[in-house]
Amino acid sequence: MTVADANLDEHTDRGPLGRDELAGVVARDIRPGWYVNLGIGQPTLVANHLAPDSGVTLHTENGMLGMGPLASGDAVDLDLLNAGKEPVTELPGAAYFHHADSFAMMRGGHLDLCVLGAFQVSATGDLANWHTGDPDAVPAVGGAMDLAVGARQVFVMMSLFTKAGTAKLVPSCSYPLTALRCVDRVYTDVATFEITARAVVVRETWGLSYDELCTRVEVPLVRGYP
Amino acid sequence: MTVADANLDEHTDRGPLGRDELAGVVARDIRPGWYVNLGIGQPTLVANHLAPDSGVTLHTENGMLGMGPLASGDAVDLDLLNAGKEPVTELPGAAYFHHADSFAMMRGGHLDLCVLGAFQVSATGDLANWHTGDPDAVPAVGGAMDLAVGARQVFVMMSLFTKAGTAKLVPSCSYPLTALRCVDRVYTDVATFEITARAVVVRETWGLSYDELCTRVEVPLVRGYP
Amino acid sequence: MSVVCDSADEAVAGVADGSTVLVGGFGMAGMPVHLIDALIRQGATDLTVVSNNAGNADTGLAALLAAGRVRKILCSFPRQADSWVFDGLYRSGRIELEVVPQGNLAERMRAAGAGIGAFYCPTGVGTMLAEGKETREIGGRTYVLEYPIAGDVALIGAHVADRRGNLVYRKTGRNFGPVMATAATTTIAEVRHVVEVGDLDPEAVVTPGIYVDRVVRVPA
Amino acid sequence: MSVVCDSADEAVAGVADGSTVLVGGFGMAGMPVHLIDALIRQGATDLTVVSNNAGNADTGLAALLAAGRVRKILCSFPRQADSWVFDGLYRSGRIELEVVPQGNLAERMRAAGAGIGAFYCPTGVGTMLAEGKETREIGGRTYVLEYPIAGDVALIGAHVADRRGNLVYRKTGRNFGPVMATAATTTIAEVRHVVEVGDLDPEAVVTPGIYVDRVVRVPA
Repeated sequence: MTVADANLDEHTDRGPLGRDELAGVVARDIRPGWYVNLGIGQPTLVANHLAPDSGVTLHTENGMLGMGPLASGDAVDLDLLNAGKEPVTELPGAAYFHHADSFAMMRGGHLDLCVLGAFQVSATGDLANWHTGDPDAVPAVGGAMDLAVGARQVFVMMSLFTKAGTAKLVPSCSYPLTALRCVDRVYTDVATFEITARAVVVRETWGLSYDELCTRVEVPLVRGYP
Repeated sequence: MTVADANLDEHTDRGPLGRDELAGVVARDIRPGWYVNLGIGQPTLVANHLAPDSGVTLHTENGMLGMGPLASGDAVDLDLLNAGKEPVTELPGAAYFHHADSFAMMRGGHLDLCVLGAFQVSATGDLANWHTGDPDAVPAVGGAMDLAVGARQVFVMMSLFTKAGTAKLVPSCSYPLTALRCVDRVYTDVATFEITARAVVVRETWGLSYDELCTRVEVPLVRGYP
Repeated sequence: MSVVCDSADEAVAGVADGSTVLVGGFGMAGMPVHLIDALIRQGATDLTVVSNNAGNADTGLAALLAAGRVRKILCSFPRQADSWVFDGLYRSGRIELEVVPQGNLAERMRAAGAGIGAFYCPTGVGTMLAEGKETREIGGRTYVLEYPIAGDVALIGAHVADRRGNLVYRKTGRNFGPVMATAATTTIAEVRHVVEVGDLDPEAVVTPGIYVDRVVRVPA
Repeated sequence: MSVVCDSADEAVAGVADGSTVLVGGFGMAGMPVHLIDALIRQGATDLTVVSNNAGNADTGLAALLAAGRVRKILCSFPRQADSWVFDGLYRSGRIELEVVPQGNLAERMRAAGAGIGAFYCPTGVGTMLAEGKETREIGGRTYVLEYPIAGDVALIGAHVADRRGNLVYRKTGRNFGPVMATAATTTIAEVRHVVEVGDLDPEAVVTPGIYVDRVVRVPA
């Protein structure tokens, strides 16, 4: 059963979104003409849901606008990699630039959107996605801090709950931060959230109702747009 | 008569250098392989004295390395100008870049030499070459401060005396400064000077002797290299 | 998603009074003369202009100044043999001038485009252009703290654009264009040729289309 | 004035113990593998390496680390599936690590090359990577003060060089090369093709020869 009030869609007649379905939900919110960086891992799946005529241009921080799909077979060119170091392709209208120019583009607020994975997102949009806080872990940040700070909008994609069942949308991050107050929206397998200056707004749920969601998340939520 | 002691050439058997002769004296001290910026005005004459096979590459701050001689006739291209906005030519091996990159090149200490005109140079190498201090003058600095601060070596070309007969090599500049302690050598119509951390050394004179020079300049001088 | 406009007038539509306008060009190379003329017709006033010079003779930037549209100009070299329009306004106190060393002009716009909050620069230390500015010793050298210069609008000239706004320049016409394109909210380029998406070599694109909002073809 | 060397060994001759070495490449794209191998043979030790990663598998940078030549590494992402050489050295305390956000790594080297003394950067504010660093509010936003990273030597990979050292890269092989070339006292490039002076399009040169001291051709 899908209950849609003015501003909230509750899809309780089905289970949580699969990873690919979630990528499709994110893609639905990317507008024609946007310049977008898709982070390593789950966010790269979003590209599969952007139509060739979507007018969306993909940025990869290692120096390219106009990145195409992953390369295979004869199309593999080891001079043409994405940020995850996988061989990719080049679309018409592409441009190459060096690392300082690429990060100037990000830091300067020219990308309309970046989509990132996360360990935790706080109620005020703080992001933790680079370090588990494990003192034995080798720290490695890559371009995560630059992307989170620089893009005009930051969308996070993640499963809402850890394997232990704890929500990753938290009052305050316990993991080391990537950036403060940077996340605009959180797309998860069971709900999407908009983080505004005043509240965390639930836009859509899958596999559970808004009321169930509220019981499982410690962050105060708002039902649809106020 | 030319009197040459160990380190000082006194050419008293002739008059002061003409402008073109002076340019030749400067050119003589530019080494093969150097990247050089020649300032607007008198310094541009130096280019005429650099042999095509000199291995010297000219920089123009409006975004080019490998600048050739002034253009004339059919070679005039209004997209190809020097810093004085005159049409110039392009030599094999040239490269174009934008203004921020061009001044990064200068400021970052990559040019071996710039040659600039001057109103005054102080005994410690302070340079005044952009403003007469006249309160009615419209101030205009261009790239002079950037060049003076950025090049590895700064050579100044000027007549040593004003029309009123006052030396422009001074204990301390009275005109507004372009940069502090930046000048390495001063090439004038009557003498060349090396400004070292400890002294102003006279290297060569034309049309007067070292002793005469000392009487006409307020700066303490040293005879040749100590 | 074409950024190509039909006319220079369409390209400059909506420039607001009080805007900061970055104007490219060094000499006539890269000078967006058609866009400046269109801006005069468009009528925006009380402008702050950032450009290397302050106009020559009676056309282009000088005509914009003569029309009384410019409240303040930031430039490195206002005084030229034919800068009589600026000179007259300046001497009669009808225009405000901030002289900026040419490299600082470029680097301050680059900082705006690159999200840098401020930077320590060695240029101008100990001179009247650094008076009142904060300084700092770093590694035994003195630097001046310089802040970004951002534009509401950039008007630049380039050689070729594709329909998505990727730009290629020609020779020293490149000058301030690529930097200004990054530093303005809205970047408008006049170009001599417009080509299809895919016609430019991706290795040779100097200004990626992400920085370019509107393009208009003008007579070569 | 050719900068072309006959061999990678000749190209890396004279790198001193204790040097800071900037190593280009992102993945294998732009990675100067032949120069790194030559540096291992050359023998310089007690090095500080600046590179995006900390080596993969047992070759290239990982082999330099395994040979015990690197005292400290600055990079954005040391941990990779096959970074076992680095991991082992790090966990046993035999290498020092400074993790730098990727954009700061690039911008700090750019600052070194551009003569900027330091800059205020928004990246990393409020994170453990900014702990102990000076911060400043500018226009209502918080920035961290970041200092230049200069190299004694840069080892980079490019696609084509002319004999004067003008460089052209290929696709994402460009990455850190152009920035590192500006930031090092001595820049050494391995390239797949060497052409005569005048054979490169001056509009498409990415790294002008002024930044390049030595070039060696390596098998494509």
